[in-house]
Amino acid sequence: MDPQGIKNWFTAPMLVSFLVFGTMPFWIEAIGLYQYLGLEVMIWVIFALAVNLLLGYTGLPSFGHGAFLGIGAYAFGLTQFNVAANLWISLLGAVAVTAVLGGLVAAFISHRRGIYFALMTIACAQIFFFIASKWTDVTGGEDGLLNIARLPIDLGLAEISIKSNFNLYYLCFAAYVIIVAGMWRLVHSPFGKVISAIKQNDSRVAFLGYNVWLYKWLIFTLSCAVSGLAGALFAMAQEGAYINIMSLQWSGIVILIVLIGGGFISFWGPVLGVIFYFLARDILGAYTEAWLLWFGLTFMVMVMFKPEGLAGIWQDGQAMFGRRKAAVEPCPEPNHAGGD
Amino acid sequence: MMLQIDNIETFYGETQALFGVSLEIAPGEVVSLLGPNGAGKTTTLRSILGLTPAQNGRINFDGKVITRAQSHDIARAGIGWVPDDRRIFPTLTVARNLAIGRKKTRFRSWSVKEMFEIFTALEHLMPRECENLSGGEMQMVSISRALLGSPGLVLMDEPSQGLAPKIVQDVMKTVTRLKSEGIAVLLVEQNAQSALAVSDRAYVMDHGQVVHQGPAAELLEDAPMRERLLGV
Amino acid sequence: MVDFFLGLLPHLLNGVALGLLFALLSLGFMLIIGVMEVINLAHGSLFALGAYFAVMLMGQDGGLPFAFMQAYYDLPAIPRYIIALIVAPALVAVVGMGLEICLRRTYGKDPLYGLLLTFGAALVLEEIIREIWGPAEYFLPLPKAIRGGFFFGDMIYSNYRIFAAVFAMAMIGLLWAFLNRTPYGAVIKAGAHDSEMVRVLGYNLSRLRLFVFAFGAALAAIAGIVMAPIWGVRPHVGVDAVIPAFVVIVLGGVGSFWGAVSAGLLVGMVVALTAAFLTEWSLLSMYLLLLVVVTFRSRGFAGKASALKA
Amino acid sequence: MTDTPLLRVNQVRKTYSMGLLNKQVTFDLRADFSIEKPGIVGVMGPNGSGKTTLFELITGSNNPTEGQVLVCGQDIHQVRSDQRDRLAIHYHQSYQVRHFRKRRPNFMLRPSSTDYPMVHLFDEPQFNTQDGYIGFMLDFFRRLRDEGRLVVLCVHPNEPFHLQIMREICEQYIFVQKGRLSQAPDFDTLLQNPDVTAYLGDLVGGQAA
Amino acid sequence: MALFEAQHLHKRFADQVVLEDITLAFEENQISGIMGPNGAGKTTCFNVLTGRYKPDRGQVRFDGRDITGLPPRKIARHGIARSFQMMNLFDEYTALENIVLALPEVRAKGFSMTHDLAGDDGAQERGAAVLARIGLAGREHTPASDLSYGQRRALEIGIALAAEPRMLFLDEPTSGLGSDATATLAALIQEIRKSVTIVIIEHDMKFLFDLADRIAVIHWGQVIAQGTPDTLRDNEWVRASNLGALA
Amino acid sequence: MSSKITRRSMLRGTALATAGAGAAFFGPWKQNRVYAAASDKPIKIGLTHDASGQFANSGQAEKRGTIMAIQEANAKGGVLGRKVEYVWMDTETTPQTGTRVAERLITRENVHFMVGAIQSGTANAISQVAQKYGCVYFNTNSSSPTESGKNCHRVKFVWDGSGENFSRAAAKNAIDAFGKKWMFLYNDYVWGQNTNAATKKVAANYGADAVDEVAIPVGTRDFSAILLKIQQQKPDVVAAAVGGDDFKVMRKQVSDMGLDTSPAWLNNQQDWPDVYGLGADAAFGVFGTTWYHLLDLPGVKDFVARYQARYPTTRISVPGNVTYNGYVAMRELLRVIEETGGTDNTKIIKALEGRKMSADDRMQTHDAVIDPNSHHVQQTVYLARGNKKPADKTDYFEILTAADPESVRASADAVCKLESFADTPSYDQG
Repeated sequence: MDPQGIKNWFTAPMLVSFLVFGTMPFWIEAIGLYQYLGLEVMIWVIFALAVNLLLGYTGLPSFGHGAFLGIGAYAFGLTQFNVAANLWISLLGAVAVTAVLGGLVAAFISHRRGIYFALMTIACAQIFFFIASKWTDVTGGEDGLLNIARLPIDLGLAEISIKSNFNLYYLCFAAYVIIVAGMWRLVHSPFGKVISAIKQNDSRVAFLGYNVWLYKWLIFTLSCAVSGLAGALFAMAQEGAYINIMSLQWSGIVILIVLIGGGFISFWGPVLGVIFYFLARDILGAYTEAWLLWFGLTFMVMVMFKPEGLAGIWQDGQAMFGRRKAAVEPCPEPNHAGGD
Repeated sequence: MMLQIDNIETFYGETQALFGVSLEIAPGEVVSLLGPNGAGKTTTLRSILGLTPAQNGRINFDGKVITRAQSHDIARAGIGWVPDDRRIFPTLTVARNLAIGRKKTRFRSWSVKEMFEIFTALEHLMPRECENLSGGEMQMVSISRALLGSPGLVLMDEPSQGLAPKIVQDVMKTVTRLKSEGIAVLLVEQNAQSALAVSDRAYVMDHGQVVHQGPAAELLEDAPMRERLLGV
Repeated sequence: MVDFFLGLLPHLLNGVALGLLFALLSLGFMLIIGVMEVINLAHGSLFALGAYFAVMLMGQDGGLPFAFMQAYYDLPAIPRYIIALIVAPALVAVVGMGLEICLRRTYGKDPLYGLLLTFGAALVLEEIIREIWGPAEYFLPLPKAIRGGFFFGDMIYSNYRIFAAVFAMAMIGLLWAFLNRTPYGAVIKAGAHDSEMVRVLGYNLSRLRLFVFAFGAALAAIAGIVMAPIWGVRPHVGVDAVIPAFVVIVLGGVGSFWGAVSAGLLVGMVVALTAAFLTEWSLLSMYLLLLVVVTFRSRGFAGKASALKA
Repeated sequence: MTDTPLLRVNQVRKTYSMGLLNKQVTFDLRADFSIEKPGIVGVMGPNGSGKTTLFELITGSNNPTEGQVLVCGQDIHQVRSDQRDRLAIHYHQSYQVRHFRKRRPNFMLRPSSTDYPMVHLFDEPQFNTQDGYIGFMLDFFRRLRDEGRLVVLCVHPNEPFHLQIMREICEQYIFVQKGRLSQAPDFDTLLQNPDVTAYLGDLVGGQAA
Repeated sequence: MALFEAQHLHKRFADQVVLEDITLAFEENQISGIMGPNGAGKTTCFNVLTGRYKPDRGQVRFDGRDITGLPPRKIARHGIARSFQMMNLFDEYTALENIVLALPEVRAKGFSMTHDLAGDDGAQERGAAVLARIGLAGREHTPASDLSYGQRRALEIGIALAAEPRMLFLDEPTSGLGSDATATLAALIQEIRKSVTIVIIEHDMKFLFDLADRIAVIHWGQVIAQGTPDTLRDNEWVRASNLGALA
Repeated sequence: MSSKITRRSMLRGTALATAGAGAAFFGPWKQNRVYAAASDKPIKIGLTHDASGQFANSGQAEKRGTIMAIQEANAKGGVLGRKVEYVWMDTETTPQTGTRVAERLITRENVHFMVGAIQSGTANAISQVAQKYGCVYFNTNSSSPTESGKNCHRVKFVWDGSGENFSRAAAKNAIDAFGKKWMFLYNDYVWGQNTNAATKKVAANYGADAVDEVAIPVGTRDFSAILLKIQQQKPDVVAAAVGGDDFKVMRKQVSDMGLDTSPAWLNNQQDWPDVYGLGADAAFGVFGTTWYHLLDLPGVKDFVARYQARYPTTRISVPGNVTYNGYVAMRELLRVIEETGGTDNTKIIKALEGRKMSADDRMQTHDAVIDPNSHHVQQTVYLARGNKKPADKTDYFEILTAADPESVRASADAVCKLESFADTPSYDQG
């Protein structure tokens, strides 16, 4: 690949994120946190990126995306138990099942947007939630699907165990690298431009000859598939699949996370949001039981005064120090300054 | 001056509708605002009322700048509105519609009884739900509602539309009466002749600009000019 | 067959009581959508808050820690219940006003922002409840007169259900009279129909909105108090309340008073009957209903165009 | 179709009343006329006299208390409600649209016998002299007539030229006053009616001069 | 045969008939106008012609093919483009991105998730050419939201043009423009008419009478008159109106 | 709708039993990974009690028990001369949080042991993590038959009676007293399902006739439809396996409607925090329990007095079975540490397996033993019912019988297959 090509695939913020996340297990304990937390952060970053693909890029508020995280987790466990105890097959199973169910839901709701879209996703997610909680024979009901194994990474000749949180983290990190690079590519590809155009003005896109419904369907399904991957990783991290993450509450919290981070205006918003949320939970949470209350209030203040979130504050800061984006161009973000 | 508009520019979203409109009305003066469909007459009224505030320019009413004021404050300062589509609340009775419009300002206040005198048909309509009124009946309610708000300036948008000739004459008489009470009227009309007949001065708008202004009598009498500007 | 229908009777009564309560709940929700075009996802939290305030005003262990209140707690249950029915909604109305002031920044923007803000508010209110009252379930103590059950024929009927149904009916009637027979109601209706004209008639729209939001919140609180003995009082009871409200509005149409009442009855009936015959799936029925309703009914409302439009 | 009149309003009566127990008739419209041939009919009358109600009865959006309306021989109230405008169509101003409850579901009713409206009712079309559309409108009315349809034109003449238009284009006139109809074959006959002169007020003076 | 024909279109919304038996024909390489007072059904007619609404009855034919009731994207793919009355730009995108997205070649790659649009020199060049044609050379990288109103109107037309249509529908292109900008726009339309058949909805009669080869007047959801500007102007009321006076 | 919608995932404030010692929430300065000076290093116990969700109340009740045991041990000079510290984190009654809490307690807080559970799902999640690291975990109050059956673990010890124990104690009695027409209600999750299955089996053995079976979704708040069903079916006995807040609400509605005496109710188990505060008449029907604060046995009065001295302002003024289970479990853990002379997991587990505990020591009627094959404590199960003549306002229960452990032994425990010691990592935080 020529240097220009490489530059198209990787950007400075992306490399910074690789550096930070790539070394995290080596310093996370030094700052008083623990490996499992890093693991959860990594998984939730992937999930939040998937959610933002809908919310931030396509303007489709999915208020029930937690359901797909859960479906991924269950599917991972069930494939492992019933099909083959192989990491790759189980991951594939999780992604495929989530994509199929996501595609089904998307077929129902892709002609909607705004509030109705949000409500349809809530309804669908609740239905999945109840099915998961009722279908005890398959999902383990309220107790969850237990004893999901962290299957070894099968490289044909060698096998790498991911039983330790440290090793599993690097599997998640690898997934993150692939997802981030792929998603960055995606949002700058024609497809990404079209979905973002749909967010800005879907009827115009239709009159340009694009099949809006199909694009919405595809991006929803894609987002679900990535959520399913995150769910599979989560199932491994937890060594179980539990119904709780499918609840409305968690679906809502991930929206909060994405928005506080600044998913509306930046690719990196969800990443910032997840870090903010998990740090706040572990640090603030130690000092006040009411930390979620403060988090919720922060969210309200953000919606009122700075819907662009942390990324928006960051951009304002940059603007204040006179670094207009025209000057240096390391990060051709979907920069919507002045758009909203 | 009762109302003084200086060079206002108004936008709907990003669409510019007024390109520097200026006009003025003295107390007790009746002014016609004429022009074809889409010329910006209604927008001018909406800008005065603060519903679509002017982005540039200045509007002065009764000695106060109201360019950016809230609509309800503008209304309380004494501007009444008779919108072209009547805007009667259909699920309320006529009596309630009128009651909602009542308020006190520093200008003359009107009683419901006086309304009955102007529109004799109004009295027996009082208990009716407005949904079931005919167009003309709605127009009477709309005008009465505006007057009950004790305005010093009434903005009338097509008041004669849908009214029987007799009632149009009543309306025009009311306009004359308002004038005699020192109340100013800005009259937007399609029926230029009847409007001009009661007006002191007239403005003609086109394409969001004032293209002519002058005494109403001049327009009424100068047939070629009238024909050129108004087609009649 | 006759037995079957006789057996059905109490379930139907159940459905009616539930339905009337849903209607009461959704009328407040509708008022807010009608006047300010906001889907208030915090409506359920206001509902919960109403129930908690009532618990506080009814029972000693309801969270009022003030010793000087002892004299108040010595009052018989009925006056305390009546006080709770008045004071709790008033307190919730104040909370509603606070929320409306926050919402002002979202007016005129994409309705999604209002949705997100009220969503955040729902979370915050729930947390506040949890902080003050803790996570456990509370029970609203009731005066003896409206507790217990009685037998009619072979079946048992709950006194409270009948009280709730009658009370909800009375509230709906009062609300109707307020909206249709008083000048305040007329301004609200006018504002819901044409807020621009109302402004031009000299009404301060901000103040009207504030009042309507407070009023809607108080209605949510009343519904919460009456629903409390049926649903229990716990921090996240609000989620259970806001979904039926939405279903009712979508079914009945924004701005249609009797539409909301009849839709409320329908939803109540569906919930009661699924609980009777498909107990395991009773909690799901609401969401299935929402899905079906939104799929087939979202366009062509009975009522006016609004933020609900897709 | 030669024998069937284009429009037959047969002993139609519409009353509105108020009060639940002690019913009082607040409005009473009676109409009985028929128009055999295509043409342009001018309708005038004071506000609230019943013109709009008459139009609603003819287009089938409002139900008569008594009597029936036949358009091209078909009872319009027996036609599917979504096809009534295939017989008679009402062009009203948006603020005048009133909603009526449907009495019977469509599957119990008959389809319309024609595919395009035979009776066109224009309720107060805006005659704005400044943009010149009037000319096209008048031509259009004539064209409809020439295509064999009936045009009913309701105008409040507020300017002398309105009267001119009515006189020029209409072939017969109906005047509605307090729920009663009177017909006139031409404009001058119409002006004989004292109610009409009262209705027109000052305008008629100008006209006579 | 005319390039675009609509026959006996009917459309109703709920209880209301909005289009009643509309028959229109637009000849190739002509500018056709549709005019009518507010609320006459012009925009509904436009929406039916361009596929946003499906007519209840009637037929729309383009270049001999029946395109009745096709969804907008399919109609667009037949080579019919439209602009919007309310400007429908992609505000977060630059002028060039707005145009590039409309290029048929980009549309063909729409599902590509790996292709790099910014690095596609061919598309960028063609987009820049369209921008130059509508007088926006040099503004390639300005976000659409930062353009002036007149420039945005031009970009609106540019997006439609970029699709390389055979037929272009313009919905009230002059709305919100002052007289200078209107003149610029008229010049632009005169320029592009060389390569594309144009239909314009307008209530600015003067604008339309100057540009159009044929005009249809729509009122009450029907075509109440049509003809060349000269024949229409022949009407005594038109002559008496200020249009007649100004024209 | 579901009470599983939980939320707060938090370290609820770590408290240290040792006075004055600052807790380490964050920052590298408190990390102590050097185990060399083991002799004076405090013994750290992770408490996994619920503070929110369906079982928040019970979680707090058992926390009072475990902390009481720790404080009593510290008052006597600690264990092996070392102070006993605890770190408590809220598990929110959700498995997901349970996992994270366990991970954090083990890897970040470096606890020696973990204690605390109410809901079987959360207990499972914790025990999986515990098993992965080899950390000994006491399930104090989850009475799902699966806990010591299908989902048993080498590191997990189950201290409460299981639903099956309670069913066995109650079923025979109920058939003889009330009749054979039975209706079954159960909470629709693992504890409810398994307990119900066990009850049904036992009842069927004694000749009961099941007329209907109703699964109640977790989080149900409106029981009227179910009560109407009961009224229609007219069973002699309703066997209910409904837990937590659901049970509380149901009981309230049952007594409001006057259905609490006829039919007879068989409520499997009534946890003290679920009844307390509702008055004696809310404890209707027949049910099992492991302990009652008015048992006429040695040590009970003293225990109650110590509890009241330690928690004078608590809403629940006397200890109940949940607090009791937490207390005795923690006390036993500390004793075993003392006996084995260290915190090595293998030694501790071996000392616990088959361990006998005397009746007097446990304030119960019969001796108890920890089954070495299922790690389930086999103990006395009392059959109780609502007290018609309460001695004081805490006297809700009337104890009917005291079944010895063998007679109520759960068949579900036979399913248990413990991991071998080889498969259990050795775990000793020093």
